Amino acid sequence: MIKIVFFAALREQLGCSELSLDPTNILTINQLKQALIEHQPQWQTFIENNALLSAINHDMVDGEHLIKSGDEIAFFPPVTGG
Amino acid sequence: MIKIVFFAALREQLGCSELSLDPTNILTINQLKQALIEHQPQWQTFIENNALLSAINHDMVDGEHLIKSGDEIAFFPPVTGG
Amino acid sequence: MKNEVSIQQADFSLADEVALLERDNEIDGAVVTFIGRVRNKNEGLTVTALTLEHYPGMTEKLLEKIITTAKERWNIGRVKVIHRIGRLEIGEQIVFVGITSQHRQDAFAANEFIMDYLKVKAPFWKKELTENGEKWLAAKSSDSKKAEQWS
Amino acid sequence: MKNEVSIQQADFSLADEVALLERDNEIDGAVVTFIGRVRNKNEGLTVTALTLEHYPGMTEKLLEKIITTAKERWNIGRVKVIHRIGRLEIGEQIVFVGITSQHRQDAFAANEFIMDYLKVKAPFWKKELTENGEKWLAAKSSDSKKAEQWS
Repeated sequence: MIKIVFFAALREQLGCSELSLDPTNILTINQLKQALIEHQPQWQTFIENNALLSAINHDMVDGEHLIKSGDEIAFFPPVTGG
Repeated sequence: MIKIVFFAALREQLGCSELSLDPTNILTINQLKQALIEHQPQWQTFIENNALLSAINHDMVDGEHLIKSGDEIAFFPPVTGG
Repeated sequence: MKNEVSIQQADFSLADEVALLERDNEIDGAVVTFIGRVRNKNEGLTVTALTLEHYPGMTEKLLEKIITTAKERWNIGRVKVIHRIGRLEIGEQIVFVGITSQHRQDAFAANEFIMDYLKVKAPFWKKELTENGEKWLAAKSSDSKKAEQWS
Repeated sequence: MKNEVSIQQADFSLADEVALLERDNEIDGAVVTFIGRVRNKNEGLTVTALTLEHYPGMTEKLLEKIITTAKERWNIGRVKVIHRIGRLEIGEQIVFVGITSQHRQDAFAANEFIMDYLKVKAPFWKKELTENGEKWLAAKSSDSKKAEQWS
Protein backbone atom coordinates (compact mmCIF):
# COMPACT_ATOMS: atom_id res chain seq x y z
CA MET A 1 0.00 0.00 0.00
CA ILE A 2 0.97 3.63 -0.40
CA LYS A 3 -0.19 6.54 1.71
CA ILE A 4 -1.25 9.71 -0.10
CA VAL A 5 -1.62 13.05 1.68
CA PHE A 6 -3.04 16.36 0.47
CA PHE A 7 -2.47 19.82 1.93
CA ALA A 8 -3.90 23.33 2.07
CA ALA A 9 -6.15 24.51 -0.79
CA LEU A 10 -5.86 21.11 -2.51
CA ARG A 11 -6.99 19.30 0.65
CA GLU A 12 -10.06 21.54 0.78
CA GLN A 13 -10.81 21.21 -2.94
CA LEU A 14 -10.70 17.42 -2.75
CA GLY A 15 -12.40 17.26 0.63
CA CYS A 16 -9.75 14.71 1.60
CA SER A 17 -6.55 14.91 3.59
CA GLU A 18 -5.30 11.33 3.34
CA LEU A 19 -6.02 8.04 1.61
CA SER A 20 -4.35 4.68 1.02
CA LEU A 21 -4.06 2.90 -2.31
CA ASP A 22 -2.79 -0.40 -3.59
CA PRO A 23 0.04 0.67 -5.90
CA THR A 24 -0.32 -2.26 -8.30
CA ASN A 25 0.00 -0.92 -11.88
CA ILE A 26 1.03 2.52 -10.61
CA LEU A 27 4.66 3.18 -11.49
CA THR A 28 5.04 6.94 -11.40
CA ILE A 29 3.60 10.09 -9.83
CA ASN A 30 1.85 10.90 -13.12
CA GLN A 31 0.25 7.45 -13.19
CA LEU A 32 -0.83 7.90 -9.58
CA LYS A 33 -2.55 11.16 -10.56
CA GLN A 34 -4.47 9.30 -13.30
CA ALA A 35 -5.47 6.61 -10.80
CA LEU A 36 -6.74 9.28 -8.41
CA ILE A 37 -8.84 10.87 -11.14
CA GLU A 38 -10.34 7.46 -12.04
CA HIS A 39 -11.04 6.93 -8.35
CA GLN A 40 -12.75 10.35 -8.01
CA PRO A 41 -13.54 11.97 -11.40
CA GLN A 42 -14.56 15.25 -9.73
CA TRP A 43 -10.93 15.63 -8.62
CA GLN A 44 -9.69 15.98 -12.19
CA THR A 45 -9.38 19.80 -12.39
CA PHE A 46 -7.53 19.98 -9.08
CA ILE A 47 -5.19 17.03 -9.68
CA GLU A 48 -4.33 18.22 -13.20
CA ASN A 49 -3.40 21.70 -11.94
CA ASN A 50 0.08 22.31 -13.35
CA ALA A 51 1.18 24.27 -10.30
CA LEU A 52 0.68 21.23 -8.06
CA LEU A 53 3.81 19.98 -6.30
CA SER A 54 4.54 16.41 -5.27
CA ALA A 55 6.82 14.78 -2.73
CA ILE A 56 7.76 11.19 -1.95
CA ASN A 57 8.85 10.47 1.61
CA HIS A 58 9.36 14.21 2.22
CA ASP A 59 11.49 14.85 -0.87
CA MET A 60 10.19 16.91 -3.75
CA VAL A 61 9.85 14.85 -6.94
CA ASP A 62 8.63 15.32 -10.50
CA GLY A 63 5.92 13.43 -12.40
CA GLU A 64 8.25 10.73 -13.73
CA HIS A 65 9.46 9.73 -10.30
CA LEU A 66 8.94 6.05 -9.45
CA ILE A 67 6.66 4.95 -6.63
CA LYS A 68 7.15 1.85 -4.49
CA SER A 69 4.99 0.19 -1.90
CA GLY A 70 5.30 1.80 1.53
CA ASP A 71 5.95 5.29 0.14
CA GLU A 72 4.25 8.38 1.50
CA ILE A 73 3.21 10.54 -1.44
CA ALA A 74 2.17 14.17 -0.92
CA PHE A 75 0.45 16.59 -3.25
CA PHE A 76 0.20 20.28 -2.43
CA PRO A 77 0.05 23.79 -3.89
CA PRO A 78 3.10 26.09 -4.05
CA VAL A 79 4.22 26.92 -0.53
CA THR A 80 3.47 30.27 1.16
CA GLY A 81 5.12 30.21 4.58
CA GLY A 82 7.43 32.70 6.23
CA MET B 1 38.63 81.95 19.43
CA ILE B 2 38.34 78.42 18.14
CA LYS B 3 37.88 75.29 20.20
CA ILE B 4 40.01 72.27 19.32
CA VAL B 5 39.18 68.77 20.57
CA PHE B 6 41.16 65.52 20.34
CA PHE B 7 39.89 61.98 20.71
CA ALA B 8 40.96 58.43 21.45
CA ALA B 9 44.60 57.43 20.78
CA LEU B 10 45.43 60.98 19.64
CA ARG B 11 44.07 62.46 22.87
CA GLU B 12 46.30 60.09 24.83
CA GLN B 13 49.36 60.75 22.64
CA LEU B 14 49.01 64.50 23.04
CA GLY B 15 47.98 64.30 26.67
CA CYS B 16 45.29 66.85 25.84
CA SER B 17 41.59 66.57 25.13
CA GLU B 18 40.70 70.19 24.42
CA LEU B 19 42.29 73.61 23.93
CA SER B 20 41.35 77.05 22.67
CA LEU B 21 43.30 79.15 20.20
CA ASP B 22 43.09 82.59 18.70
CA PRO B 23 42.59 81.80 14.99
CA THR B 24 44.39 84.93 13.74
CA ASN B 25 46.62 83.95 10.80
CA ILE B 26 45.12 80.44 10.72
CA LEU B 27 43.08 80.00 7.59
CA THR B 28 42.87 76.26 7.06
CA ILE B 29 42.99 72.93 8.88
CA ASN B 30 46.54 72.37 7.58
CA GLN B 31 47.63 75.75 8.92
CA LEU B 32 46.01 74.94 12.26
CA LYS B 33 48.05 71.72 12.39
CA GLN B 34 51.24 73.76 11.87
CA ALA B 35 50.20 76.18 14.62
CA LEU B 36 49.61 73.25 16.99
CA ILE B 37 53.08 71.86 16.25
CA GLU B 38 54.65 75.27 16.89
CA HIS B 39 52.67 75.46 20.12
CA GLN B 40 53.82 71.95 21.23
CA PRO B 41 56.75 70.64 19.14
CA GLN B 42 56.50 67.18 20.76
CA TRP B 43 53.07 66.83 19.07
CA GLN B 44 54.58 66.83 15.59
CA THR B 45 54.63 63.05 14.90
CA PHE B 46 51.04 62.64 16.05
CA ILE B 47 49.62 65.70 14.30
CA GLU B 48 51.41 64.88 11.04
CA ASN B 49 49.99 61.34 11.01
CA ASN B 50 48.42 60.97 7.58
CA ALA B 51 45.62 58.77 8.89
CA LEU B 52 44.35 61.58 11.14
CA LEU B 53 40.82 62.78 10.43
CA SER B 54 39.46 66.25 11.01
CA ALA B 55 36.00 67.73 11.47
CA ILE B 56 34.67 71.27 11.73
CA ASN B 57 31.45 71.70 13.66
CA HIS B 58 30.78 67.95 13.44
CA ASP B 59 31.30 67.67 9.68
CA MET B 60 34.29 65.81 8.27
CA VAL B 61 36.60 68.16 6.34
CA ASP B 62 39.93 67.96 4.53
CA GLY B 63 43.14 69.92 5.12
CA GLU B 64 42.23 72.79 2.82
CA HIS B 65 38.98 73.53 4.61
CA LEU B 66 38.66 77.11 5.91
CA ILE B 67 38.39 77.87 9.60
CA LYS B 68 36.48 80.76 11.13
CA SER B 69 36.25 82.12 14.65
CA GLY B 70 33.77 80.20 16.82
CA ASP B 71 34.36 76.90 15.02
CA GLU B 72 34.81 73.64 16.89
CA ILE B 73 37.65 71.71 15.26
CA ALA B 74 38.19 68.03 16.01
CA PHE B 75 41.13 65.76 15.24
CA PHE B 76 40.88 62.01 15.69
CA PRO B 77 42.10 58.63 14.38
CA PRO B 78 40.06 56.48 11.99
CA VAL B 79 36.87 55.35 13.74
CA THR B 80 36.40 51.86 15.17
CA GLY B 81 32.87 51.65 16.56
CA GLY B 82 30.13 49.11 15.98
CA MET C 1 21.62 20.37 14.18
CA LYS C 2 19.81 19.53 17.42
CA ASN C 3 17.11 22.01 18.39
CA GLU C 4 17.88 24.32 15.50
CA VAL C 5 14.36 24.01 14.08
CA SER C 6 11.08 24.32 15.92
CA ILE C 7 7.60 24.16 14.40
CA GLN C 8 5.13 25.17 17.07
CA GLN C 9 1.72 26.66 17.75
CA ALA C 10 2.91 28.53 20.82
CA ASP C 11 4.38 31.99 20.64
CA PHE C 12 8.11 32.45 21.27
CA SER C 13 10.17 35.05 23.11
CA LEU C 14 12.72 36.94 21.03
CA ALA C 15 14.73 37.73 24.17
CA ASP C 16 14.85 34.08 25.26
CA GLU C 17 15.83 32.86 21.81
CA VAL C 18 18.64 35.40 21.47
CA ALA C 19 19.82 34.62 25.02
CA LEU C 20 20.13 30.95 24.00
CA LEU C 21 22.08 31.86 20.87
CA GLU C 22 24.45 33.99 22.97
CA ARG C 23 24.81 31.71 26.02
CA ASP C 24 28.37 30.39 26.51
CA ASN C 25 29.15 31.89 23.13
CA GLU C 26 31.85 34.50 23.62
CA ILE C 27 33.35 34.18 20.19
CA ASP C 28 30.47 35.39 18.00
CA GLY C 29 30.30 39.17 18.09
CA ALA C 30 27.40 39.49 15.64
CA VAL C 31 23.77 38.44 16.09
CA VAL C 32 21.21 39.00 13.32
CA THR C 33 17.55 38.20 13.83
CA PHE C 34 14.58 38.22 11.51
CA ILE C 35 10.98 38.24 12.72
CA GLY C 36 8.03 37.89 10.38
CA ARG C 37 4.69 39.07 11.77
CA VAL C 38 1.05 38.98 10.66
CA ARG C 39 0.34 42.33 9.07
CA ASN C 40 -3.05 43.95 8.76
CA LYS C 41 -3.00 44.41 4.98
CA ASN C 42 -2.10 42.17 2.08
CA GLU C 43 -2.62 42.95 -1.59
CA GLY C 44 -4.93 45.80 -0.66
CA LEU C 45 -7.24 43.73 1.57
CA THR C 46 -7.65 44.14 5.31
CA VAL C 47 -6.52 40.96 7.02
CA THR C 48 -7.91 39.99 10.41
CA ALA C 49 -6.05 36.71 11.03
CA LEU C 50 -4.00 33.96 9.41
CA THR C 51 -4.16 30.19 9.64
CA LEU C 52 -0.93 28.33 8.95
CA GLU C 53 -0.85 24.71 7.85
CA HIS C 54 2.29 22.64 7.27
CA TYR C 55 3.47 19.17 6.30
CA PRO C 56 4.86 17.68 9.51
CA GLY C 57 8.12 15.87 8.99
CA MET C 58 8.88 17.33 5.58
CA THR C 59 8.98 20.87 6.98
CA GLU C 60 11.62 20.03 9.58
CA LYS C 61 13.68 18.06 7.06
CA LEU C 62 13.66 20.92 4.56
CA LEU C 63 14.54 23.57 7.11
CA GLU C 64 17.43 21.45 8.37
CA LYS C 65 18.66 21.10 4.79
CA ILE C 66 18.49 24.88 4.30
CA ILE C 67 20.43 25.44 7.53
CA THR C 68 23.08 22.91 6.46
CA THR C 69 23.50 24.73 3.15
CA ALA C 70 23.79 28.08 4.94
CA LYS C 71 26.51 26.64 7.20
CA GLU C 72 28.45 25.34 4.22
CA ARG C 73 28.20 28.67 2.50
CA TRP C 74 28.91 31.13 5.32
CA ASN C 75 31.02 31.19 8.44
CA ILE C 76 28.25 31.21 11.03
CA GLY C 77 27.99 30.03 14.62
CA ARG C 78 24.56 29.19 16.01
CA VAL C 79 21.27 29.07 14.16
CA LYS C 80 17.66 28.91 15.27
CA VAL C 81 14.57 28.78 13.07
CA ILE C 82 11.09 28.86 14.60
CA HIS C 83 7.89 28.78 12.53
CA ARG C 84 4.47 28.92 14.08
CA ILE C 85 1.40 27.07 12.83
CA GLY C 86 -2.32 27.36 13.53
CA ARG C 87 -4.33 30.55 13.86
CA LEU C 88 -2.42 33.80 14.32
CA GLU C 89 -3.85 37.27 14.88
CA ILE C 90 -2.62 40.63 13.51
CA GLY C 91 0.76 41.60 14.89
CA GLU C 92 1.60 38.09 16.12
CA GLN C 93 5.00 36.60 15.40
CA ILE C 94 5.01 33.98 12.62
CA VAL C 95 8.65 33.16 12.03
CA PHE C 96 12.02 33.73 13.68
CA VAL C 97 15.48 33.25 12.24
CA GLY C 98 18.44 33.97 14.51
CA ILE C 99 22.11 33.64 13.53
CA THR C 100 25.33 34.34 15.37
CA SER C 101 28.68 34.77 13.68
CA GLN C 102 32.12 36.24 14.12
CA HIS C 103 31.39 38.30 10.99
CA ARG C 104 28.30 40.42 10.65
CA GLN C 105 28.25 40.06 6.86
CA ASP C 106 27.93 36.27 7.16
CA ALA C 107 25.18 36.58 9.78
CA PHE C 108 23.17 38.96 7.55
CA ALA C 109 23.61 36.88 4.39
CA ALA C 110 22.87 33.52 6.02
CA ASN C 111 19.76 34.90 7.73
CA GLU C 112 18.35 36.37 4.52
CA PHE C 113 19.24 33.18 2.61
CA ILE C 114 17.40 31.00 5.12
CA MET C 115 14.31 33.23 4.93
CA ASP C 116 14.36 33.31 1.13
CA TYR C 117 14.59 29.52 0.88
CA LEU C 118 12.08 28.92 3.67
CA LYS C 119 9.63 31.07 1.69
CA VAL C 120 9.87 29.00 -1.49
CA LYS C 121 10.82 25.52 -0.23
CA ALA C 122 9.36 24.78 3.19
CA PRO C 123 5.86 23.24 3.02
CA PHE C 124 3.83 25.86 4.89
CA TRP C 125 0.60 27.34 3.59
CA LYS C 126 -1.13 30.49 4.74
CA LYS C 127 -4.84 31.08 4.66
CA GLU C 128 -5.89 34.65 5.26
CA LEU C 129 -9.07 35.72 6.93
CA THR C 130 -9.84 39.00 5.15
CA GLU C 131 -12.76 41.39 4.97
CA ASN C 132 -13.92 39.31 1.95
CA GLY C 133 -13.71 35.93 3.68
CA GLU C 134 -11.10 33.18 3.77
CA LYS C 135 -8.45 32.96 1.09
CA TRP C 136 -5.42 30.73 0.55
CA LEU C 137 -2.42 32.86 -0.31
CA ALA C 138 -0.97 32.47 -3.80
CA ALA C 139 2.77 31.95 -4.09
CA LYS C 140 4.58 35.02 -5.43
CA SER C 141 6.94 34.82 -8.38
CA SER C 142 8.99 37.60 -6.76
CA ASP C 143 9.80 35.19 -3.92
CA SER C 144 11.02 32.56 -6.39
CA LYS C 145 13.17 35.12 -8.17
CA LYS C 146 14.65 36.31 -4.89
CA ALA C 147 15.58 32.76 -3.88
CA GLU C 148 17.14 32.11 -7.30
CA GLN C 149 19.55 34.99 -6.78
CA TRP C 150 21.47 32.89 -4.24
CA SER C 151 22.28 30.15 -6.75
CA MET D 1 13.97 61.24 13.32
CA LYS D 2 13.02 61.69 16.96
CA ASN D 3 14.42 59.04 19.31
CA GLU D 4 15.90 57.00 16.46
CA VAL D 5 19.43 57.31 17.83
CA SER D 6 20.61 56.73 21.37
CA ILE D 7 24.20 56.89 22.62
CA GLN D 8 24.24 55.56 26.16
CA GLN D 9 26.35 53.89 28.82
CA ALA D 10 23.47 51.79 30.09
CA ASP D 11 22.63 48.40 28.63
CA PHE D 12 19.47 48.04 26.53
CA SER D 13 16.81 45.36 26.24
CA LEU D 14 16.40 43.76 22.83
CA ALA D 15 12.84 42.76 23.69
CA ASP D 16 11.88 46.29 24.73
CA GLU D 17 13.45 47.85 21.66
CA VAL D 18 11.70 45.46 19.29
CA ALA D 19 8.41 45.95 21.16
CA LEU D 20 8.74 49.71 20.54
CA LEU D 21 9.44 49.16 16.85
CA GLU D 22 6.36 46.94 16.59
CA ARG D 23 3.97 48.95 18.75
CA ASP D 24 0.93 50.31 16.84
CA ASN D 25 2.71 49.17 13.70
CA GLU D 26 0.48 46.62 12.01
CA ILE D 27 1.71 47.31 8.51
CA ASP D 28 5.35 46.21 8.76
CA GLY D 29 5.54 42.42 8.60
CA ALA D 30 9.35 42.22 8.74
CA VAL D 31 11.66 43.11 11.62
CA VAL D 32 15.44 42.72 11.27
CA THR D 33 17.76 43.34 14.19
CA PHE D 34 21.53 43.41 14.51
CA ILE D 35 23.35 43.17 17.82
CA GLY D 36 27.09 43.59 18.13
CA ARG D 37 28.66 42.19 21.31
CA VAL D 38 32.08 42.25 22.96
CA ARG D 39 33.80 39.02 21.98
CA ASN D 40 36.56 37.33 23.89
CA LYS D 41 39.08 37.21 21.04
CA ASN D 42 40.30 39.72 18.53
CA GLU D 43 43.19 39.27 16.13
CA GLY D 44 44.36 36.27 18.12
CA LEU D 45 44.50 38.03 21.49
CA THR D 46 42.29 37.28 24.47
CA VAL D 47 40.18 40.33 25.25
CA THR D 48 38.87 40.94 28.75
CA ALA D 49 36.98 44.22 28.25
CA LEU D 50 36.45 47.17 25.93
CA THR D 51 36.28 50.90 26.53
CA LEU D 52 34.31 52.93 24.04
CA GLU D 53 34.85 56.64 23.49
CA HIS D 54 32.86 58.85 21.12
CA TYR D 55 32.53 62.44 19.94
CA PRO D 56 29.28 63.67 21.49
CA GLY D 57 27.16 65.63 19.06
CA MET D 58 28.97 64.51 15.93
CA THR D 59 28.07 60.87 16.56
CA GLU D 60 24.35 61.56 16.76
CA LYS D 61 24.48 63.83 13.70
CA LEU D 62 26.28 61.21 11.62
CA LEU D 63 24.01 58.38 12.66
CA GLU D 64 20.95 60.48 11.82
CA LYS D 65 22.45 61.20 8.40
CA ILE D 66 23.05 57.48 7.81
CA ILE D 67 19.45 56.69 8.81
CA THR D 68 18.13 59.40 6.46
CA THR D 69 20.13 57.91 3.59
CA ALA D 70 18.81 54.42 4.41
CA LYS D 71 15.23 55.73 4.35
CA GLU D 72 15.78 57.38 0.96
CA ARG D 73 17.24 54.21 -0.43
CA TRP D 74 14.90 51.53 0.92
CA ASN D 75 11.24 51.26 1.78
CA ILE D 76 11.53 50.91 5.54
CA GLY D 77 9.26 51.75 8.46
CA ARG D 78 10.80 52.34 11.86
CA VAL D 79 14.47 52.51 12.75
CA LYS D 80 16.38 52.44 16.02
CA VAL D 81 20.14 52.67 16.51
CA ILE D 82 21.67 52.31 19.98
CA HIS D 83 25.41 52.48 20.63
CA ARG D 84 26.89 52.07 24.07
CA ILE D 85 29.94 53.92 25.40
CA GLY D 86 32.19 53.43 28.41
CA ARG D 87 33.57 50.15 29.72
CA LEU D 88 31.96 46.93 28.46
CA GLU D 89 32.77 43.38 29.52
CA ILE D 90 32.92 40.22 27.39
CA GLY D 91 29.53 39.23 26.00
CA GLU D 92 27.96 42.63 26.66
CA GLN D 93 25.89 44.33 23.99
CA ILE D 94 27.66 47.19 22.17
CA VAL D 95 25.36 48.19 19.36
CA PHE D 96 21.77 47.59 18.24
CA VAL D 97 20.18 48.33 14.88
CA GLY D 98 16.50 47.51 14.47
CA ILE D 99 14.45 48.05 11.31
CA THR D 100 10.86 47.30 10.41
CA SER D 101 9.56 47.14 6.86
CA GLN D 102 6.77 45.76 4.73
CA HIS D 103 9.50 43.97 2.75
CA ARG D 104 12.09 41.77 4.40
CA GLN D 105 14.67 42.48 1.69
CA ASP D 106 14.55 46.20 2.47
CA ALA D 107 14.83 45.56 6.21
CA PHE D 108 17.89 43.33 5.73
CA ALA D 109 19.63 45.70 3.31
CA ALA D 110 18.97 48.87 5.31
CA ASN D 111 20.14 47.23 8.53
CA GLU D 112 23.40 46.00 7.02
CA PHE D 113 23.93 49.38 5.30
CA ILE D 114 23.51 51.27 8.58
CA MET D 115 25.98 48.95 10.35
CA ASP D 116 28.51 49.21 7.51
CA TYR D 117 28.38 53.01 7.52
CA LEU D 118 28.32 53.27 11.31
CA LYS D 119 31.54 51.23 11.33
CA VAL D 120 33.44 53.58 9.04
CA LYS D 121 31.76 56.96 9.63
CA ALA D 122 30.50 57.34 13.18
CA PRO D 123 33.13 58.77 15.56
CA PHE D 124 33.46 55.92 18.06
CA TRP D 125 36.77 54.46 19.16
CA LYS D 126 37.37 51.15 20.89
CA LYS D 127 40.18 50.44 23.30
CA GLU D 128 40.67 46.78 24.11
CA LEU D 129 41.94 45.47 27.38
CA THR D 130 43.84 42.33 26.31
CA GLU D 131 46.17 39.87 27.92
CA ASN D 132 48.99 42.17 26.67
CA GLY D 133 47.55 45.38 28.11
CA GLU D 134 45.46 48.20 26.66
CA LYS D 135 45.34 48.76 22.95
CA TRP D 136 43.39 51.13 20.70
CA LEU D 137 41.84 49.21 17.85
CA ALA D 138 43.09 49.97 14.35
CA ALA D 139 40.52 50.64 11.65
CA LYS D 140 40.22 47.78 9.17
CA SER D 141 40.46 48.33 5.43
CA SER D 142 37.95 45.47 4.99
CA ASP D 143 35.36 47.65 6.74
CA SER D 144 36.03 50.54 4.35
CA LYS D 145 35.75 48.22 1.34
CA LYS D 146 32.47 46.80 2.63
CA ALA D 147 30.98 50.28 3.06
CA GLU D 148 32.11 51.28 -0.43
CA GLN D 149 30.10 48.44 -1.94
CA TRP D 150 26.90 50.36 -1.20
CA SER D 151 27.90 53.35 -3.33
